[in-house]
Amino acid sequence: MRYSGFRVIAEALIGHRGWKPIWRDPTPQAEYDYIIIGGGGHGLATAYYLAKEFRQARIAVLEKGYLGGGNVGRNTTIIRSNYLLDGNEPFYEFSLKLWEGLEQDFNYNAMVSQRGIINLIHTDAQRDAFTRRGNAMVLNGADAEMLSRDQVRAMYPFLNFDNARFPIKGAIMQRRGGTVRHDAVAWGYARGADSRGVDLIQNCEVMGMRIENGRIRGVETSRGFIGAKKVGVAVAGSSSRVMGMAGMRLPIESHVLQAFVSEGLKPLIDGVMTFGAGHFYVSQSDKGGLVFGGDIDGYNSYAQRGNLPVIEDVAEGGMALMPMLGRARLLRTWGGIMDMSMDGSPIIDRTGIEGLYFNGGWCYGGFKATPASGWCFAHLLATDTPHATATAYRFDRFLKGLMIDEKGQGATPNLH
Amino acid sequence: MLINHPILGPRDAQEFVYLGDANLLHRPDGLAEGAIAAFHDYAYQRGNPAGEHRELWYHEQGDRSWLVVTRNTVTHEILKVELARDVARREGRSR
Amino acid sequence: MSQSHRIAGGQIDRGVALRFSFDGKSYTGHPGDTLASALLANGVRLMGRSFKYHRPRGPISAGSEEPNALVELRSGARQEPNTRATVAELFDGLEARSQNRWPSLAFDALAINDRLNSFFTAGFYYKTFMWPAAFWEKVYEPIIRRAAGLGSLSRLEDPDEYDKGFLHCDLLVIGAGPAGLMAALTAGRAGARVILADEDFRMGGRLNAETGEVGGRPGADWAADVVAELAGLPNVRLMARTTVAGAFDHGIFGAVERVSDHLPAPLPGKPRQTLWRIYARRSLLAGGATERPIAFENNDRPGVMLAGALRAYANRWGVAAGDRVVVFTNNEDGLRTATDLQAKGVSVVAVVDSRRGGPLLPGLRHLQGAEVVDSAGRLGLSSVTVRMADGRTEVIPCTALGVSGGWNPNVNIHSHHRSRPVWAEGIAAFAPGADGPAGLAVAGAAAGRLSTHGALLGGQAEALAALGDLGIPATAGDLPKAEDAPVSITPKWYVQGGKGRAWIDQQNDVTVKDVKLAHQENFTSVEHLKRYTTLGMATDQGKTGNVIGLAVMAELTGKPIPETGTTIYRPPYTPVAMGALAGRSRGKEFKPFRLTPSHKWAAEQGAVFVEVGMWLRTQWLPRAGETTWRQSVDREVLATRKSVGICDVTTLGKIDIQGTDAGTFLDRVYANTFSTLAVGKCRYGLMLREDGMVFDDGTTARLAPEEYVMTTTTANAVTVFRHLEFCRQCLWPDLDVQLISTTEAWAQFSVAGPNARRLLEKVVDQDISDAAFPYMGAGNITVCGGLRGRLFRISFSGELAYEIAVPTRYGDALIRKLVEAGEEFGAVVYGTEALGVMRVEKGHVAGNELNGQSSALNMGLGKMVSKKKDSIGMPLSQREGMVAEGGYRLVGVKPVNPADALSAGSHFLPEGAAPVLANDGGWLTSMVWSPHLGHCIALGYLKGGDQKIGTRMRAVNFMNKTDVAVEIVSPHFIDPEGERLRG
Amino acid sequence: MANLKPLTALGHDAPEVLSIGAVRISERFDVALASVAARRGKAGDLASAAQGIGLPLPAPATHQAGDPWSAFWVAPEMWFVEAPFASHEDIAARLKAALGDTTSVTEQTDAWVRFDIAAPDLAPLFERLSNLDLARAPVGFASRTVIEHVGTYLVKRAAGEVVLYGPRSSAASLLHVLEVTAKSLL
Repeated sequence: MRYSGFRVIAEALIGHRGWKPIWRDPTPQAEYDYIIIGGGGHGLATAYYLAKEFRQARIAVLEKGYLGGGNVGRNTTIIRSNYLLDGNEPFYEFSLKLWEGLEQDFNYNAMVSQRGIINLIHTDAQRDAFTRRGNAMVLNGADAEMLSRDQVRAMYPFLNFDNARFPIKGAIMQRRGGTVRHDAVAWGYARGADSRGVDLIQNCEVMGMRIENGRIRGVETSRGFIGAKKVGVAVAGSSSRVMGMAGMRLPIESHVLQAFVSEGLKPLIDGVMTFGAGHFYVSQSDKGGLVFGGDIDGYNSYAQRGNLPVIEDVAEGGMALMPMLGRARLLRTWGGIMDMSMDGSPIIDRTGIEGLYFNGGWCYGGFKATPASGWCFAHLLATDTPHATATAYRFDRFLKGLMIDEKGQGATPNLH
Repeated sequence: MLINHPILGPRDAQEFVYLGDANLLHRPDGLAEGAIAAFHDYAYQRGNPAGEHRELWYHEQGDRSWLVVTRNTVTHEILKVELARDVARREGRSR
Repeated sequence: MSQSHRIAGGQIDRGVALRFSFDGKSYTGHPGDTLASALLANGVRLMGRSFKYHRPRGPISAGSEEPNALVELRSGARQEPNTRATVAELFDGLEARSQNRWPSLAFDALAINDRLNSFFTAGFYYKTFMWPAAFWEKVYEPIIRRAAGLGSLSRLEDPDEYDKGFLHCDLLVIGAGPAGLMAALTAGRAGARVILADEDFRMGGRLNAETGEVGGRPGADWAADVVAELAGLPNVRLMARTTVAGAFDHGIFGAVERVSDHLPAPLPGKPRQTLWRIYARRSLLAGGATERPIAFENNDRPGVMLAGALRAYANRWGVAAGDRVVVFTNNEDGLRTATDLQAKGVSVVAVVDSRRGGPLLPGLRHLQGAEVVDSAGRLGLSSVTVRMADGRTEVIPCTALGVSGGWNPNVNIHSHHRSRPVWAEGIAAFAPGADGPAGLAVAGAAAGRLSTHGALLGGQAEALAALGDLGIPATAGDLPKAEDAPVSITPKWYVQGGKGRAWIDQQNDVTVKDVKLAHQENFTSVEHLKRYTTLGMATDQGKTGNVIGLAVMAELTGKPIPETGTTIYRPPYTPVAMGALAGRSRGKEFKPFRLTPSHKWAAEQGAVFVEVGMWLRTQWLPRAGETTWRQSVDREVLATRKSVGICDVTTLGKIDIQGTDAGTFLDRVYANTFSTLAVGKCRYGLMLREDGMVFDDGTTARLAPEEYVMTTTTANAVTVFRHLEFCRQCLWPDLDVQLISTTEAWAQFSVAGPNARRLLEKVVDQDISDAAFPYMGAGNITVCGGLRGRLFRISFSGELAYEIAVPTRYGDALIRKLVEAGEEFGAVVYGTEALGVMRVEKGHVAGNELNGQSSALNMGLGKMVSKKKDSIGMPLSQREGMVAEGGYRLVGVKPVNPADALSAGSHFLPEGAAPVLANDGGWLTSMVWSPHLGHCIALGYLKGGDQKIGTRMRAVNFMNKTDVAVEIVSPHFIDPEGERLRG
Repeated sequence: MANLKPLTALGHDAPEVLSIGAVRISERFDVALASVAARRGKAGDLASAAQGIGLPLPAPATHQAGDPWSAFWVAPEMWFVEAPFASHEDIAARLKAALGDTTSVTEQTDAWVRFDIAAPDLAPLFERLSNLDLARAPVGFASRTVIEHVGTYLVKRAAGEVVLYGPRSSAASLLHVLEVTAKSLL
């Protein structure tokens, strides 16, 4: 059924009796052309674009829990394409363009809201680096501009301009950056995929892969064996666990990233802001909560929960930047598992096993990448060739020395 | 978290710096045949288990010992802590 | 204003009157009151508005689970939004305002949302606001955002201080009700180190709100006696006003002590709050239980409360929330409210008991098998409609309704490690499950033992068990006698029938209808239910509502409640002020300062300082008459190149490396060779990461056969040391190498320029002629007649230069001495800007080039990586992608037209090429104005740059809209042959 | 001797002494410091050489006082040695001469600022500064610890007396933290 303001009004008048289930609960078929493992944002987007853009059929998404229960349901909702390196920027810009048309595309209001993102500058070296980045963004068709200290002050007069340990000297801004209602992204893709015949199968955990002479035949699940011609894995956070079933080791570590939300507050921060002298970034949701985060805890973890030092570190950054924050209250913390790759950039690639494809290593760039990740993975699955914006996301880049290392930290995942 | 330092007893993990998989002890020979492939495996590939994980922590705000900590990555329970130097020697590292 | 609803009794000090105001109107209360109890005492029921429908609301609870009575406390910079009136301790002069309403609490324009509620169902916004596309950001969302939020921040700096601390104990007891007190008493008497923490300002928990006896005395008195005894034990720490907010790994808890929130303002020097990190060998959760309501139509009016809260206001605070009270219960405990209020002379007009059978309450209109189906009253309850057992309905006028749907154990802390609670049929609630945090036990109501006796017994038993684990001998004292009433409950979650809305999550306005819609649309998992309807996402995190919501969903799906499950419990238990989490690390104290040995002298000279990591370094030293920084920097550069300049380089990392294998060690951690370095000489070293990228660089000197001193960049001093320890301990554990940092032990100054030697000859006691101390010489010297020091003949500026070091305490004296000795040469002291200018003129790489993304080859230093030996990073630096032709190479850049300015971060584009990725040639890493050359110069990474020397390109910067024709040149702008160095 | 005037780590001619309530904080300027590390496999030789000059080499996490040499453990087979500055300004040279090839010795005197902190009960102060369980630590306990982001060495010299070594460049920041924390106890 199509959603619209008129439908909402019409339903209101008949007591909302007409709303249909947003998706079916199909029982798995014996075989599919495509199985996507992982009903998070990337998996659902992949299925959606496979069906819609690449006109493929007989597609199933297998989710061990509930749809959208991965990092798409546990993030700080930021979208942006302010990347530096050639391997990344075109991809994230492609993603941002997809965000811009998303609601109309899948007829679901995910509240894509381009209120702008600024990265604050505190040193001349940072300004040089951000200038390089801004120019790289423009060369890639994205938008970027530098703001002076006064321009930042005009936007957010309540930041610590006068008593700061590391004074604010300006910012780089991407006006097209912003936030999206994260759960709605999963639901919108799921609804769009379901309505195109994709089987979304919840509570169906993949326990093993059936591989015969180098070719994938299907997957063993908690609901029995399901055959498939092609299997795409999109389970960031658990990539090593799932690919381990196919006997693969990955250039990935799983780390916990905590994020935070404050009690609901009257509007303070219109866009997204990152502090350049500490680990703190923040935006404000349409409900009024300040949504903020910082660094990963830094140790391998699958626990989906973090520890106190990072919470304190983030709060220190917040107070250093916004001295009013002391009287706001932290309402909830949460922790998601990140696929931290060895150069901080993702992988969308074939594997040594015919018919088995991999999508992961998103570090904490995963949410903003959702549309392009789905599109590019669908492209790879359907055509067996990488999408033009994702050609660099290969497994063998580490062997060849073609890392995409935005932060220049080398093979130390917890520093990316 | 608390790490039970073999010399100093329980110390807050905040005093430590985390490096990662303890396989990093086993640096290949850089002059050997196929060194690049060996180093690719050494520097980039990870077991990344959901469960027991042997990992390197450095007591930077302590006695500067590198430790090999065996920790469950699902529960965070720490099962064993040793001086990395002892482990390295035991596993054949020397000069 | 009279306290019209104040009745006898209660733990308040009636001898003292406290004045306070709410929405500008002043009232009085007493010490021991909360803001809510005092307002109720004054007959004020209306305290807030709900989030979505702006429904009038009063408190439903008397504790931290409160969803409705949220106010803005205090004013000015201390304004504190969303403060729960039910826990705000009253003080004289307290100011509070209602929030999320306009123009007034009694008349709120946005209450229109309530009339439009049939459109504003769960998730309606996902289905609309999509057309026309542009309208979402331009029209719809701005309106929504303006309406968003509850209270507001002042936008002013929080004037209060916050502190942090660390506590250690054998047993942490969370909650000071009967279970917690009994546990603390048992462990305290045994001599164990005990911390007893409670969020309330008065310990005792429910005992303060009940009339039942403990050990033959009123429970509150027993609690007071126990607290008094514990206070006398040196091994016990009592922490009232302290919320244990989270359970973290390995027995570490985060707790917030509200040191000053019960005062008008913190006392001088005192923090507002303190965050304690508690290290507990064992811990006990005795956090009690939270009562839940029963949902029925219009169950959200001010005056509708939890039965236990109604009772608490009467018993603890001497307040009758209403003069005509009805009680609605599905369990035995609810009846206590009726009997207690009746005993206090409050008129209880009916007890509506959804259960059938059982004994009737004497002297009360006890309606069994009946249900409250609706309520009336615009800004406060005026009557309820009751459906009797026989189906007939009756409207009963009343001003307060106490509802009890049963009690939910406060399992939160126990579930902070994601342990799922288990369903306990006997109390129709979730109780703590297995696999909670290691070392954490649960007792009392939190464990599902709802009687006072059960609490005392559990507290004692768990304390003994914990001490047993720790090997601390303890004995079970006599257990005081207390009620052990059975929990008789017949689950009822919501009242069937009726067309209207029955609230589950009162703050977020989630009703039974919304849950039904979620089910209809197949949002049936608890997580989907929560995320789609926002159930449990308000400031109370669903403490009273969640279980009802999932019970309704369970009923709709036909699954049992346990199978339906709960959402995830996460820290904090109740919201925590950000200030407490940040502590003192804010403003200028965000991070510590590091000051150089010449800081005092430079400050006297009026130097401009710049943050370099934690360091404050001299950026330049303006002289009288200089109006722009360029004037100062140009002067410093020119004077240095012409004569001599002095610069504090103490911030560079220095690592002392000793041992018989020191040379071998250095050969492995540096890409180039050091074992062959002669004693008394130094050499430039290039250090790679294992992935082949350049990690750090600096000069390393050999002071003795088995002693080297390594210099690192300022930025990498700590990480290089860490890396060296890794190599030493983990990779080559049997090399004889000892490491220690000496960065701060030596004050080190660079003395550079043609007259550097002549200046130093006036300071250094030894012969430092070119013959005696040649280029790249290094060694121990004495200074000014005997002070031990070190001298290194190295240059970052390209001039004849030395670095001289003395023990740090003499650094201030040395800079003064050098300046004085330099006067005859017109010596200058230069800062980091001039340093930067000279190193770019010389083509030395620094921070902007050492960006972690660049190899030795990229920097034009490929030849330094020896392939003859194995060293960190050498193997992977040889990967095809890193040695390929046409990669980035360091080049010099100068404008074709000397008048043109360059800017770092500009990208290279071929002349006439379109500004697209395909034409991107690289970028300018560092740019300076060279006073020496009289134009801008820059370094840059250019694809195939080594092949492009002498060609022309454009340096394009879209950020400042410049597009400059440039010539690609060698990065060595000055003295490429290095004659000056050897001069 | 050189005609150069030394400054304290806080940048003054004379050491700082503060009394805040019961807490007394004194900057110390008269202690020379050097690190002593056993060369590989020479721990035994070092021990005997040290014995020869009355240099204590205490067990991990402890400090041992002596005259003129005192020392505390900082890392496996590494100690910080203290001696009176007036008589031992050249502490490193003296130790190297005495200990020879068994040892790597490095001057540390001016790498650190030293504060002696005294109060009848130091627990309330230090439970706000350090995660060490000072109240239960025995006299002679020595450990590294972080105080408001500053890495320090803490030595419990007596029930009411703690010695703190902090990085010299952060002396002012460290003192500031000690000061405000002590004031918050008033």
